[in-house]
Amino acid sequence: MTDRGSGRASGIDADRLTHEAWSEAVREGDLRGQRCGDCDAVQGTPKAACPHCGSTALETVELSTEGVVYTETTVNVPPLGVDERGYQVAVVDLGDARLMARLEGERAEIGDRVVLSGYDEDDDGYVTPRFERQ
Amino acid sequence: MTDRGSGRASGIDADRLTHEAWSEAVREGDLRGQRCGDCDAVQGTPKAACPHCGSTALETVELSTEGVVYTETTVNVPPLGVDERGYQVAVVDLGDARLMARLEGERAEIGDRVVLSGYDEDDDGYVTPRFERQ
Amino acid sequence: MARAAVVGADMTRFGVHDRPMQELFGEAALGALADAGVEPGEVEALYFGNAMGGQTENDTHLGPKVASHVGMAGIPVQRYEDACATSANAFKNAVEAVEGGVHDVVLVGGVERCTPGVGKDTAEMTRIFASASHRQYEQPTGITFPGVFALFTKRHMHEHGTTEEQLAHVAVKNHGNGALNPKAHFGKQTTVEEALEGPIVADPFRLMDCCPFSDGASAVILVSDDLADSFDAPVDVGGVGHATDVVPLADKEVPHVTQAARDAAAQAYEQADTSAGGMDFAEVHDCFTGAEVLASEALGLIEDGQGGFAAAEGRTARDGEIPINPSGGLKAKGHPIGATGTGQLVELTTQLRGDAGERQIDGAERAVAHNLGGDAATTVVTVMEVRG
Amino acid sequence: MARAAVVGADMTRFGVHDRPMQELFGEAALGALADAGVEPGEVEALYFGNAMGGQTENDTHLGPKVASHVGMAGIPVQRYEDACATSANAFKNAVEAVEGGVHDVVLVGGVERCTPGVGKDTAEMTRIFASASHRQYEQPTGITFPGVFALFTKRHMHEHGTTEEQLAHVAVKNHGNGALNPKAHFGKQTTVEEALEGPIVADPFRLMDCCPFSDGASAVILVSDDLADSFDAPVDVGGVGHATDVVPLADKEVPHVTQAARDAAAQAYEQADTSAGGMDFAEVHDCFTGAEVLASEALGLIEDGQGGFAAAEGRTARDGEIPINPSGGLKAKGHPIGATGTGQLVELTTQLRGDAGERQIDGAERAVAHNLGGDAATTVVTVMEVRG
Ligand SMILES: [Zn+2]
Ligand SMILES: [Zn+2]
Repeated sequence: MTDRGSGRASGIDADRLTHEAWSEAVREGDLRGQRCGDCDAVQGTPKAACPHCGSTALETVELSTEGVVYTETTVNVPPLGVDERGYQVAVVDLGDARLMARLEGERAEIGDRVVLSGYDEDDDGYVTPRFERQ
Repeated sequence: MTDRGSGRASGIDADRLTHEAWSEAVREGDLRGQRCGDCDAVQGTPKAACPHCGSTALETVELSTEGVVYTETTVNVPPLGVDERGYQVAVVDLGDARLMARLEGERAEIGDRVVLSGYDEDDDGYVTPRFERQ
Repeated sequence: MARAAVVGADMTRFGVHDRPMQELFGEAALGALADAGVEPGEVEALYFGNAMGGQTENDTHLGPKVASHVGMAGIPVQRYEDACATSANAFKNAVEAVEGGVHDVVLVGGVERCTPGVGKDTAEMTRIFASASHRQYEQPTGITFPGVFALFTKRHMHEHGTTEEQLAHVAVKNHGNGALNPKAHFGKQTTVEEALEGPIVADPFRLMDCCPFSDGASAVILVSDDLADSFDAPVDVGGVGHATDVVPLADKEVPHVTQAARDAAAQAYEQADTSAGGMDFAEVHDCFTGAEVLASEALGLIEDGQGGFAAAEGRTARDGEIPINPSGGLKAKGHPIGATGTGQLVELTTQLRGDAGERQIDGAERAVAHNLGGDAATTVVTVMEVRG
Repeated sequence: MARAAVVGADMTRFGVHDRPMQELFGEAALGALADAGVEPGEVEALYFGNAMGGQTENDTHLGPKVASHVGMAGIPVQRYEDACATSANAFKNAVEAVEGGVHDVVLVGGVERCTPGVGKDTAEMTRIFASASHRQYEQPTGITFPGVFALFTKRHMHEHGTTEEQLAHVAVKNHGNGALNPKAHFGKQTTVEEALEGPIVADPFRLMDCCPFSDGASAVILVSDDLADSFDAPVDVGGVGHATDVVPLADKEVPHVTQAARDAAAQAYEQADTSAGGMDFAEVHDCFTGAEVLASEALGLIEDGQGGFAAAEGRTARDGEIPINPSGGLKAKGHPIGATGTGQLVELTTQLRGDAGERQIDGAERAVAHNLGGDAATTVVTVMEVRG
């Protein structure tokens, strides 16, 4: 049993990738993920434990900023808060992990090579990577 | 087993008091409730069955438009959508049943006699009775 | 032995209703009670589903509100929200409670209002539906729910050669079935040509690939296996599987296999001591035509990769080898989110009793329902069968 | 024999946090797992509570999102919403599942973000909280949640002579307790004079009569009675009662008796083969000072009508005859809605293990938690005890 009287936040690991650190990296043009020390799976977004094996031994890793389109769609009926239509959203395969992101510029198909080209920020300040065809 | 192939809405009783009919009455200065044919309890707002005994034998009844304050409060921190503060909300005892309502005019205390004096309507068009001191 | 049995079932018409949620739920609940011959006072607990009443109408804590409305104030009531799998999850928990002896007679159901009557336009409702996507890692891309299933479906098309025309066949089939269902949102047939001419919502989905925004409610009365024989027309619950998957979807191993559905189906078939081959028909979660294709494969009803071809060839038609969505499905019957899961079970009950009228699947003795939530990260699969 | 046992418990500090909900929940869940010595992969199901993520942050279907975050994707996950009784209701369902043999090891917990970090101001949050009131028959009056409990409390004052000064004593006691709780939202003591000088929110409640808007998460690991002995510090769940009451509140027979609490308490005491007199302390749902007065009576801890007098006389102080809210309660510990119910159970676990440090109730062997939702129309009462 852990020492609960200390007020120590036992579920927090100071080194573990957080949404804040992930977002800061996106703003700086970098992509961060997590590699599981037990099953070796890599995730593109931060978690407290590996979703595949449950291990908490997660190492923060740098992800490639280049990849290929795994799947994509063009959204013509946007949600409130998005003031455009006909924008492309994709799942990009970065090799180790995948990420959902906006695609900008020339329309990309499944299998096309894309590269990180910036980021978008929504009304609440949440960021998402933006890719373009290579 | 009922005849389910007919598309008949078996849960609807055409005579049963609805929110629409209750609201229409409030707009016209009347108060409608329901008396249970089994346990005799009277409710101030429409239901499909008696909350006390489960009977579906509910008769629509006219409620008195006069009553006494059962309890009350003055709300100083209003929700979004209410553009005033310091308004009084009460539970009014009409004899057979009770109703939550706004109180207007001179402040009323528990036990004070009040009479229906109008109604309020919110942003979504829902109405609520308004009472004042007799 | 059954895990539990459904002895009463009813639903409102799915479509556009201008009544408060408790009145919609009341219609379905009182109908299910009347169907079972059960009084409100005999019900021991309510397992209730509503997905988005807080967002659409500032209406939460609906459990006691609807229980009071239908004469059941006092009993334990719990509200579930698991996106579009909301009321199937309520049902699963109810089955466990009845099987475990916690309760003998319970009411399970759900209600939702999604049409403009709640005062929200398409953009607002699209944002509310998107709330099931990951707030930090998906919503900021502007993804919508048609978009999520478009991502799955485009990959499936890429890997298996599924075509837009095949997707249109799913819509045509389901509208044809819905036209025979008096409770369906849409009563009109459509054609492949018409479907392929609609405006694109999120490619490859056109308007006719997408289910509508619907209002409605559904309810079933669930009793223990021991009690079931004392009712007129019990239908057995053979198995209920429930599994989840990783969110966000980019972290799923192969998103379009919808692994949670495969896991939940395996559980349900095993509990019912059956397999996909033993199903006489299926109600699946066709929020989009592509979702039906994926579901038909995940449930093992159609070979992997062949879901689109099967639809186009009529293998999933009402007179095909494995009828899918004889009710019209979400596509034509409608999709009032929190009412959809138990709505599927109303159809299974009706069909397995032989009461489905024009859309009856002749001789149906065993069927499966598949209700998913979000990007299929919640899936509940239920096997029901004629009581032996 | 216990119905189940808690073998791990943890919570974030309740207060202001600027992290997404899954990270808050992750802190509590991983803390509870570590406390129990259980790996994420050993957990068989998640019973999860969140009340208003859809309304505050457009974030729903949180069950699989938080499960994925804590390494549990795949397992069955269900989200509960029953207003402020959200995670106690999740706990009740978890106890039934574990007792019924559906699962042996489950995670139960909740999370909420209510502070301005979610981007909503006081008026918006006040409206969101009011969503638990009846949409058609209460919200149009402009009633708020302080207003709902003010209505109950004013009637109680009228009938029993309860005073504003007595209410202030509840706040003073709970702030004093919270000052000894490192996880509490407020760490500062207050005085009766200070409390009586605060601005009126809804009379008779002043600012210090009202709990704060808090962010936070809490979680417990629940295992079957059979398994409990293989853990270091199990605490038994003797009983969990759950009852509802009529909504809207005007249709309740005597609103301020909070009948659902009386019914739920009777169930919990009976299951645990005990009574109010057997309790060594209580954590009750003091969303407002008046609510603690009503709860102390409904649970049978204080004679009807005497709740205010008892607080003023110190009978409910940490060194009184029946300590109430040694954690600081919602008033001082904080009230992140969906985390509050299991947060109370974290306090019961900590106290019954003798690990509560400065605020420890000496020799506590049995305690009761009372978590209500809405206008008390949902109430869950839990009795926990040192494992025999
Ligand atoms: Zn791993
Ligand atoms: Zn009655």
